[in-house]
Amino acid sequence: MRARVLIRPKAGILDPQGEAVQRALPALGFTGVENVHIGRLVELDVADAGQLEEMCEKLLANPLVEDYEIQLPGS
Amino acid sequence: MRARVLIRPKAGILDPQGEAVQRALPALGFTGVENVHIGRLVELDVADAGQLEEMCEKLLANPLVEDYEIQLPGS
Amino acid sequence: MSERPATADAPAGTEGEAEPPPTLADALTLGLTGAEYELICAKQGGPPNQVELAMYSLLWSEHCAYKHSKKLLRTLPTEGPHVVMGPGENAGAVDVGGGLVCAFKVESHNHPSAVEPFQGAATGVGGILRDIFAIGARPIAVLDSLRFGEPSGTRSRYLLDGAVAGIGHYGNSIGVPTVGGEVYFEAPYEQNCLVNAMALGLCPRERLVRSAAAGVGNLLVLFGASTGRDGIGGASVLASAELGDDEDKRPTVQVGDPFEEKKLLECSLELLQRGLVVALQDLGAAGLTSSAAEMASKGGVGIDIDVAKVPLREPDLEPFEVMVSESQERMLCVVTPRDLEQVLDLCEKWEVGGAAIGTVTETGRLHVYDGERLVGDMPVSALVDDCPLYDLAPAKPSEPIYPPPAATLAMDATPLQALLALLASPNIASRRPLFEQYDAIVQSRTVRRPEQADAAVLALPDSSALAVSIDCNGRRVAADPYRGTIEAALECAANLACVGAEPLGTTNNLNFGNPEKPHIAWQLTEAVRGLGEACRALEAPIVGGNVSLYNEGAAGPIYPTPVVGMVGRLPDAARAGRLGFAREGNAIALVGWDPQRGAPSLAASELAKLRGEPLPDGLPPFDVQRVIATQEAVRAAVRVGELSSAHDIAEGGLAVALAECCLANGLGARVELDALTRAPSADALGDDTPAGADRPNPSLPLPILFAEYPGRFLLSGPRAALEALAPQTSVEIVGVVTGAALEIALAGETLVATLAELAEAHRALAALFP
Amino acid sequence: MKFGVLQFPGSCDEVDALLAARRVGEAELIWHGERDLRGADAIVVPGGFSYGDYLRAGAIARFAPAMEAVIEFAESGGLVLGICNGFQVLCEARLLPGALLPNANLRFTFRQVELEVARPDTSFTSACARAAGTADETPVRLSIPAKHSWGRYHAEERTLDELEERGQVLLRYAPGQNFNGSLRDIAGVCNARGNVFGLMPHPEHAVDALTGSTDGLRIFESMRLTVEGAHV
Ligand SMILES: Nc1ncnc2c1ncn2[C@@H]1O[C@H](COP(=O)(O)OP(=O)(O)O)[C@@H](O)[C@H]1O
Ligand SMILES: [Mg+2]
Repeated sequence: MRARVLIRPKAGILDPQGEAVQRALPALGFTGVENVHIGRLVELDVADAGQLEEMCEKLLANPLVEDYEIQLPGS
Repeated sequence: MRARVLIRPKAGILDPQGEAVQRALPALGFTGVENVHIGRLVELDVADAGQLEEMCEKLLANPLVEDYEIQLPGS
Repeated sequence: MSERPATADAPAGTEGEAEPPPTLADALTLGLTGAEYELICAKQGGPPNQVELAMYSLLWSEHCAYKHSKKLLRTLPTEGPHVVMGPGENAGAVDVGGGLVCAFKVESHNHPSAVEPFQGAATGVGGILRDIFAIGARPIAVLDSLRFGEPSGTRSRYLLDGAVAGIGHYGNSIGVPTVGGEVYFEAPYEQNCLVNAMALGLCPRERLVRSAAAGVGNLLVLFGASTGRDGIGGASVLASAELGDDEDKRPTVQVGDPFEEKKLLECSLELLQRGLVVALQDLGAAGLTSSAAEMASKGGVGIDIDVAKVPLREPDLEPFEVMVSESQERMLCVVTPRDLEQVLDLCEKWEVGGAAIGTVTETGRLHVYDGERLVGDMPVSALVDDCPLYDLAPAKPSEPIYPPPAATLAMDATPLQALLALLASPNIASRRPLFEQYDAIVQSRTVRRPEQADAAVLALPDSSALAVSIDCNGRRVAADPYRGTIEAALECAANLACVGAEPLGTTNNLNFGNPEKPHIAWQLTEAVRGLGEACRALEAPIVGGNVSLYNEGAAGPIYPTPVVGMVGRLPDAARAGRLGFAREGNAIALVGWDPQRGAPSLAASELAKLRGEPLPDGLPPFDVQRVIATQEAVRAAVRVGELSSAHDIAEGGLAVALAECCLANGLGARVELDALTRAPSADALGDDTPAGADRPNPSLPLPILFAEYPGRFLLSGPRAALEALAPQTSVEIVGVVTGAALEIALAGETLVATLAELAEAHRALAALFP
Repeated sequence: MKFGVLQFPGSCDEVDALLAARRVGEAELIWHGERDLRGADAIVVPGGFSYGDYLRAGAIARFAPAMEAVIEFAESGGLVLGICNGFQVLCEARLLPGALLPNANLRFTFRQVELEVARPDTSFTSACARAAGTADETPVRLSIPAKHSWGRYHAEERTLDELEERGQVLLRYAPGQNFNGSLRDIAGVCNARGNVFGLMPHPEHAVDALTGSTDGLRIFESMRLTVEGAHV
């Protein structure tokens, strides 16, 4: 089953990448954009979706500084 | 409106990150995982969602090596 | 084992389910000429099939066959007492003493970088590093040579940013320091940026390995990354045609994986160290096709390859795609059947894929199988040696090729304004924002980092050191391809002299426009003539290099850019020279200034560029032997160890060199230059603004401050140590290291610039990397 | 005394660390796949790009078999030094508090930086102390190169307060030197017990006047003093 994990910087942690994108947009003519945040997207085929949570805790995300959200097909 | 952009390596393009993660998982006791790909997640508030496509082409993604998918609330 | 395959033998199209056979039209699309196609048919005894045509089209491309440059390259000096391996192998090598050789080479990745600068530059570094360890040397340093359009353009900034990040990404991650380089910004590179990378490696002399396949019955092992569709029809084809605006033709971008290459590097070196490989070859442009054909050709043998045995990243690659894929981080080696198991075990230890994909045969032919099916059959000699070489038809252009640069400095600017504008000019401003993105110190060998000295210095185990420099001022080559190229080589040697090193060998990358055009052919011919003469005079033979042609687009050709990389040696690493003034009260000497030379010329200088002056037709002549004698004197003085600093005078001339010496350690200087006007030809001194131009009459003779020509140095140290150079070269004590400003007195006026002002101007490039 | 220097696929500065350690004692490389630390008295987890730094710097390396041994070694009080990527690995392994995030300038940056020794009285910094009786009260400074793209030290405010209260911040970037955006200018921290230390700058690249400065040697020297003191 194809699973997707969205990993984002925890609220309150400086996200310089997001800020850089936000700063760059107006110069390219894009206005009204705010609150840009950049994270990681992990997509994978898993036999046992029950393992995903542990996978995130252990490897895919760093729970100290990142939140994660697991998306499964049909969820 | 809060929009989300999923950016992933284009099919056929080498994804060294995905490969490294895939190779690491079995040693941690996670089996049956395949086809791991790692991309980026961009989340942002936009006034005009019509601009997103162009934003992706111009700044958020590198269309030469990445595909992107725009997700809007309720879509 | 090899009956001729139906597809190759029979007239095109006779095999039932096969895809329609290629035609002359396909050959033309792939960049071959009609005559070349005819010749291929003759060599093959009939029209080539798809696999064969794909392979011929790559090996017979400009990039692989050097169709328009090979004859010229043969005129270069390639032999000398230090040369251990000359052109023809993956990299050249010179003896550096202590039983060690230094392997080095420069290579271009211009077109891939124009398409995708980050990956293009990254894979350029990956490629040149593989060339170094392909001959058995451990890579110890990288240098980069970059050219972009003016940084005021957003595209140029995007390319710069991406290329620098890509070079850093690859070099930093693989643990090879990037110790030096150069970057110029000029309008003619707007459409065709240049990304050249040079690498150096070290290895015990007896462990150098060649790429000639040998031993009939031996096995071909492909190891490293798996094979995907990367760069199919990539570098080779791309590099052989002008890059148009057609975005759809963009090939799949090759993505570099420095982590994979790090493992590949360690694996290759351990294979060699254990004596497990007969021959080794990297996969670069034209992938397996080029590597296998080159190995067979050099060994005078044949090779059978089974593409079905090649580990694939994607399942559905066709045989021809496997043969031409440019997937990165792969190597090919020849091993005896007895050693195969050990070789594959070692691959496993280093976590790199490895597979036996072929055998060495006595046939002299390259056979490509897809399992049982023979899908390609070609004589190795036809693939590698029989591509026609073309004579150039050089003709000096009657009209200027390049429009004058856009003026950014008024003709009536004061000397102080000119000095500050020059220091802030993208070609002169501090490169710190670039080189701070490179790890310059990993491997603990770096004795001189960027901006500490004119050349990078790398310690050797026996307390001596290597020095390396890369250089080419394309604008001066454009003004005079012959003298401009000599200047580039002399500039490298001058940089080496400033750290106390003498040249051992040279590498070069000839970046030019379309050689089929007579004026480009003329640039190329003149440049190679100059390069050969300079390297002969310097006794620094050419041990390798690369050629990148067709760098032109609708807006015209690039400036001719024969990038020269030079490696030298100094006996005592601890005495390596530094460029900056270091001690309050030291005397400052101008060395190598030639009072007999007549008026120094601003022609083709950076100041002339800022003032928007057209390129001159030719550079003033100079005496190469005199320049070399001065370099020898400087080198000897640096080696004695009494000097505080040595810096050669290059872009921006004397005043800019003085400012750079001051800025290095934040020490000012008081300088008096009237002695330079007392020369016999002093009356000829003056502004050489073209007649008719507005002549503003600056009170200080600008040429003395800002003219550029080879052979001058600024040294600082105890007065006696400086004067001791006098018998070998001209020495003019011009000032003293003191204070917190640069003061230059000349012709009754004094230019005063505080260090803060100078530093502010010099930081100009920082704005490009917010 | 003997240092063990871990080697991962993708380590880059392991040989530099080895050579630096050999200036004060014996040293040996330990392959990531091994569990045996070969009787080392102290462990160095070196810099580089273990596993290409893919995913997050240090995230994959922390699971290497050798790291399991290092975790046990640390728990039994052994000295562990993590440099740059090694610091990241130790944080990922939770041997050290906090995390390292991408530099605020979003670029790999190589720069000689000035550090202030906040605690010259620890197992890793004792050789940095001024000679006894010196009147100078200002922090001792070290000039050491830094080079990384993931060097921004981050921990929760509460954790940072605790670290400071307990004296676990051993090194800070001197004023104006903090290019990566580390919170509270933290360049190096140790664990509560004081036997595990991580820092972003590279002391192993400051051990020879020929290639720059020798200030980094004092970190290795401090570790030697600690180990040999313990052996006495
Ligand atoms: N400008 C040049 N001067 C001297 N030798 C050159 C030059 N250009 C190419 N060569 C030599 O020709 C050989 C083939 O070069 P190249 O195709 O770039 O090799 P590779 O595929 O190993 O990168 C090499 O030995 C190279 O050193
Ligand atoms: Mg090669």
